[in-house]
Amino acid sequence: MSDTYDVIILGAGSGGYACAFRAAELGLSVALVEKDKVGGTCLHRGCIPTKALLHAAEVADSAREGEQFGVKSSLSGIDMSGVNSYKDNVVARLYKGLQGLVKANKVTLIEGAGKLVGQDTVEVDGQRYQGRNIVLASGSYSKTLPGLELGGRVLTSTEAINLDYVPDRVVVLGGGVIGVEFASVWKSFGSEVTIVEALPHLVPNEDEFLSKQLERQFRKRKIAFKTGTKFTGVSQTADSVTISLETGEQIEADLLLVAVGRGPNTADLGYEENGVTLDRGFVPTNDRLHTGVGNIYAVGDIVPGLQLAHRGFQQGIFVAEEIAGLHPPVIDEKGIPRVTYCEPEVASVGLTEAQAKELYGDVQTMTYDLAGNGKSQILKTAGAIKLVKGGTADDAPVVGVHMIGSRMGEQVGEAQLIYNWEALPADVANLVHAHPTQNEALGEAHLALAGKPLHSHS
Amino acid sequence: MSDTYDVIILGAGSGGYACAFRAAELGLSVALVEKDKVGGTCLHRGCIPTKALLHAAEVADSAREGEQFGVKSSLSGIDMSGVNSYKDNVVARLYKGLQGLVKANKVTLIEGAGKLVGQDTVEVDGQRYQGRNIVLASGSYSKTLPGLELGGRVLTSTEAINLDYVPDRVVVLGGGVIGVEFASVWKSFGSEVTIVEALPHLVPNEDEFLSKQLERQFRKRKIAFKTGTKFTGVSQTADSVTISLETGEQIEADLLLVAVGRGPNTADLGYEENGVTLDRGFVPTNDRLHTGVGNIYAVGDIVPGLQLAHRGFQQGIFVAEEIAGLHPPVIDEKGIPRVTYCEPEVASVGLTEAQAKELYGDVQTMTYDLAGNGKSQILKTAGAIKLVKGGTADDAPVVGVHMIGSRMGEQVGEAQLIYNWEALPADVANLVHAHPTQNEALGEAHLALAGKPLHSHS
Amino acid sequence: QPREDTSQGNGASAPSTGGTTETGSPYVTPLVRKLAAERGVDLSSLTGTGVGGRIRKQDVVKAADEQDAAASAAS
Ligand SMILES: Cc1cc2nc3c(=O)[nH]c(=O)nc-3n(C[C@H](O)[C@H](O)[C@H](O)COP(=O)(O)OP(=O)(O)OC[C@H]3O[C@@H](n4cnc5c(N)ncnc54)[C@H](O)[C@@H]3O)c2cc1C
Ligand SMILES: Cc1cc2nc3c(=O)[nH]c(=O)nc-3n(C[C@H](O)[C@H](O)[C@H](O)COP(=O)(O)OP(=O)(O)OC[C@H]3O[C@@H](n4cnc5c(N)ncnc54)[C@H](O)[C@@H]3O)c2cc1C
Repeated sequence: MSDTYDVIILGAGSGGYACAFRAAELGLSVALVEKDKVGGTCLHRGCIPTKALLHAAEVADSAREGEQFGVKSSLSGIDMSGVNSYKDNVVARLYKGLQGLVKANKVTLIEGAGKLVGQDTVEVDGQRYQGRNIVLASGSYSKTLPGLELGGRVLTSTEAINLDYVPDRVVVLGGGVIGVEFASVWKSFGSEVTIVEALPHLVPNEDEFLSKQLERQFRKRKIAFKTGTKFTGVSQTADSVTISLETGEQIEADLLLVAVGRGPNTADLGYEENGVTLDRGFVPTNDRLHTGVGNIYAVGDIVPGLQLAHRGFQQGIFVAEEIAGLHPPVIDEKGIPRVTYCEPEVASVGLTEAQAKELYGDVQTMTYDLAGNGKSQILKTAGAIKLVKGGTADDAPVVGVHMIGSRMGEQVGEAQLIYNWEALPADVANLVHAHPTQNEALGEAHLALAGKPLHSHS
Repeated sequence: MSDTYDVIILGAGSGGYACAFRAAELGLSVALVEKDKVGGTCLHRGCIPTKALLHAAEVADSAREGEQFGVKSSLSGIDMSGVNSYKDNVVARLYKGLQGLVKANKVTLIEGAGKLVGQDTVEVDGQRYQGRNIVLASGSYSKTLPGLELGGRVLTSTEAINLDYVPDRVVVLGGGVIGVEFASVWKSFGSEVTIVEALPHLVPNEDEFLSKQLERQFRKRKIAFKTGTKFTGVSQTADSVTISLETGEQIEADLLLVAVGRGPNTADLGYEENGVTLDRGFVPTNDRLHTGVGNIYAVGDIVPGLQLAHRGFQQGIFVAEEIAGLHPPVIDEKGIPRVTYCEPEVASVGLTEAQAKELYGDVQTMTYDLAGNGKSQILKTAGAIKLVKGGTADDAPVVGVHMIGSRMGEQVGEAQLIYNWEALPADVANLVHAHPTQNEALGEAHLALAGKPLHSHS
Repeated sequence: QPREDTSQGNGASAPSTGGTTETGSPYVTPLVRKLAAERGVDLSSLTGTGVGGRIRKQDVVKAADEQDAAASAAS
């Protein structure tokens, strides 16, 4: 009968909708099941709202510090209802665009909570739909720690993006991407911020060089952080929340943000009942994103690995092309760019120095300090670029690009091409970059690594 | 005797010093002759000071418009002495770094005005130096028009970068790169600005698409411009300057900035006397930058073509490697990135659509509007990316990338790799870009051009 | 321009609708493609050693060297 589709996708977040659009472009009939709003975490509770907050933070910093540029600017405060309406408008406009794309692509949107009830069957509100292929894309939620109950003054990013006031004192539990982004926003808005991180460094997944640089800059910004420190408990009253650390120390604050990672949304969705293996809740797949069961694929945050929107896009597109028989090339997870949008921004692609050493033995690295970069001086930002070469020979490619500095996240696209296209330092060095840009620093780093430094001491 | 060098370079601007450093790295003995300051136009009177002014302008705009982001910021004025000391500090710091590099590279700096007195001889203050190779790098100066005398209220960029006040009303003669950059600064600082341009468009060397977009945005910013309009005369009093146009119209202002291009510094330097051909003052070379005379090369603004600092760097490095016998690959002038740093920024690399049509006949183009790009929405900037493919076949490479929008100049490095490495749209499209960045827009444009649009209507 | 619904399809196996021009062609990067063109190597004759079987520079260089060696041996 009618309710059979080439592809049924469970969840319309970044992974799900990208898969839907690409499948539709390839002529497949597509049903996209969503219980909340198309766009998922990223658009409504993640990437977009946080980056709007971070931009408001940048505007605030800029106004506060205008005098050093000769600009008589001043900042009298943050109007959170204004910030929120700006943010909500950005989200609303993009949401509208996305809904338009669902229609334009002739994707059938099924609104409601779906459940896998067979290897090729999804049930939504009692109605069953057959899919020649099924794509699981149910995404993730903010985790907490055992014994740490959410509610009241203890919140996750989901609540934090909609705060209607600026807290005086806030503790951020977790110094990963989401934690440092919120810490950065609140500091710029005027809060006293303390980050507590159990691992030895902030942004612990990055090359240690970046972690240390970020720590130095957070210190300068007077964002407090306690790394290598475990939290032991929390208690709250009507007026405040108190966080206890294993050191015996206690920190009192208005709010505690729990940013200790995101868990997969895979419980009670019929996955295991239909043969899909779960590993600590995640859905492991082969490198073609197949779950090993029937024609069931998985994409996005439920697949172990980086939890990033554009990874979801890329995986969604991959699966659509795979289903359509295009045999797309396998995705190199290391080739997916990573950006942390705090001030200063942190961005990387490829291998850290430690990972490269494991793979290649001896490696060559090159650090280019933004002190030598005219545009960064103009912006008054500190930072650096570190390159990692996969070996020491002249014909060894660049296998890692690690960057920190205001706005440096925007450089990650060029770095992505360099890593994924296995460029040699000389391939990049031959192309002298535009002066005076921050982009030029990436060129200079490659000039130096190719043995022909221009604006750097060799 | 002793005063013989492998290379003598006349002029220590971008082209000259880059050549000097690279030659020294390659083990050659190098003398660098400079009558003013190492760094030349770009560092002391060009790229760097103007970009500092443009950043102060950005800070001012941001403070003025903070409210739309919920930030209670305000702007009470521009303190030009503060702006100038910020700018001068940036220049001073970079100048110090550059002087350090001259020393570290063991380049002999000869201070004074040099003159070619033989095909292998340069004279400075009566002293003669022999060079096995000579590199002409004497740079350029601000031109004016016949009958348009500089002085008083009529200035060039050289004076304009050091103004100690913000003019109430200013006319900019010339809508090229330098003209629109100053127009942008002054508008942000509060002046009433009118641009007069004889050609039909602002930034007339860019793809017409960018010119039209810039005109639309300047209109929104209330920067007045009269394109396709010739100026006929100017007169000044103690209080004002009056500019007459061929239309009969007259514009009164506090200042007139003459930004009608830069002429080569080649008069009275002994070039012609020693056999170097000049073409309207420029030094034509072959594609290996050789002048056709002896071992004399030329680099930078005196060589016909783009007048850009990084072109000077690239040419300087090229000539050093050529002299050292490394046979570097010929520079593709079209592969040199071009950025105009006004608000919004304009950036491009490769061929315009018109140029591509001439070369390839039918071409395919793709325009991606920044309205679909989350980060651009967050920044509240309008703009677009236009791609030009060299033909219509699937395996035709991207031969032109044209961009406009706040901060879009920083995207030109990735575009530079795409053009110079002859990437196909699909090569870029396979690598989904970081979300949510402006960089992502470049990825999306390639997704669309490869026939697999993600966040755009196909 | 989304195409017509093709849901009559072909059962459980992967549908073959849509553009299939890429099918079977090896995955190469622009730099590899340029290198192969410069050295006269036919990319479809190579087996890649990179991630997911992609052809790397090293594969092209090796093939080109072997090609050159064969050519000089033959002459
Ligand atoms: C605060 C924050 C900031 C972030 N910032 C960034 C960033 O800057 N850049 C970046 O790349 N990534 C960022 N991320 C991560 C990014 O949001 C995720 O990687 C991305 O959303 C994952 O996409 P997904 O499709 O896997 O899942 P989701 O976006 O979580 O979407 C899953 C969808 O499935 C729906 N769903 C779940 N179960 C069912 C069901 N049973 N029936 C129907 N529908 C269902 C959900 O309602 C949801 O809409 C951020 C995340 C957070 C929380
Ligand atoms: C306002 C302005 C803004 C600009 N912005 C940018 C920008 O953002 N990006 C960009 O890429 N380009 C920009 N440019 C262009 C850039 O400055 C030039 O392309 C670059 O400086 C050219 O380098 P050059 O080495 O050829 O010459 P120059 O930098 O002009 O250097 C020539 C040097 O030679 C010296 N010299 C001349 N004659 C003699 C002699 N007889 N003896 C000894 N020394 C001598 C001069 O004193 C000078 O130091 C800008 C230019 C201006 C004017």
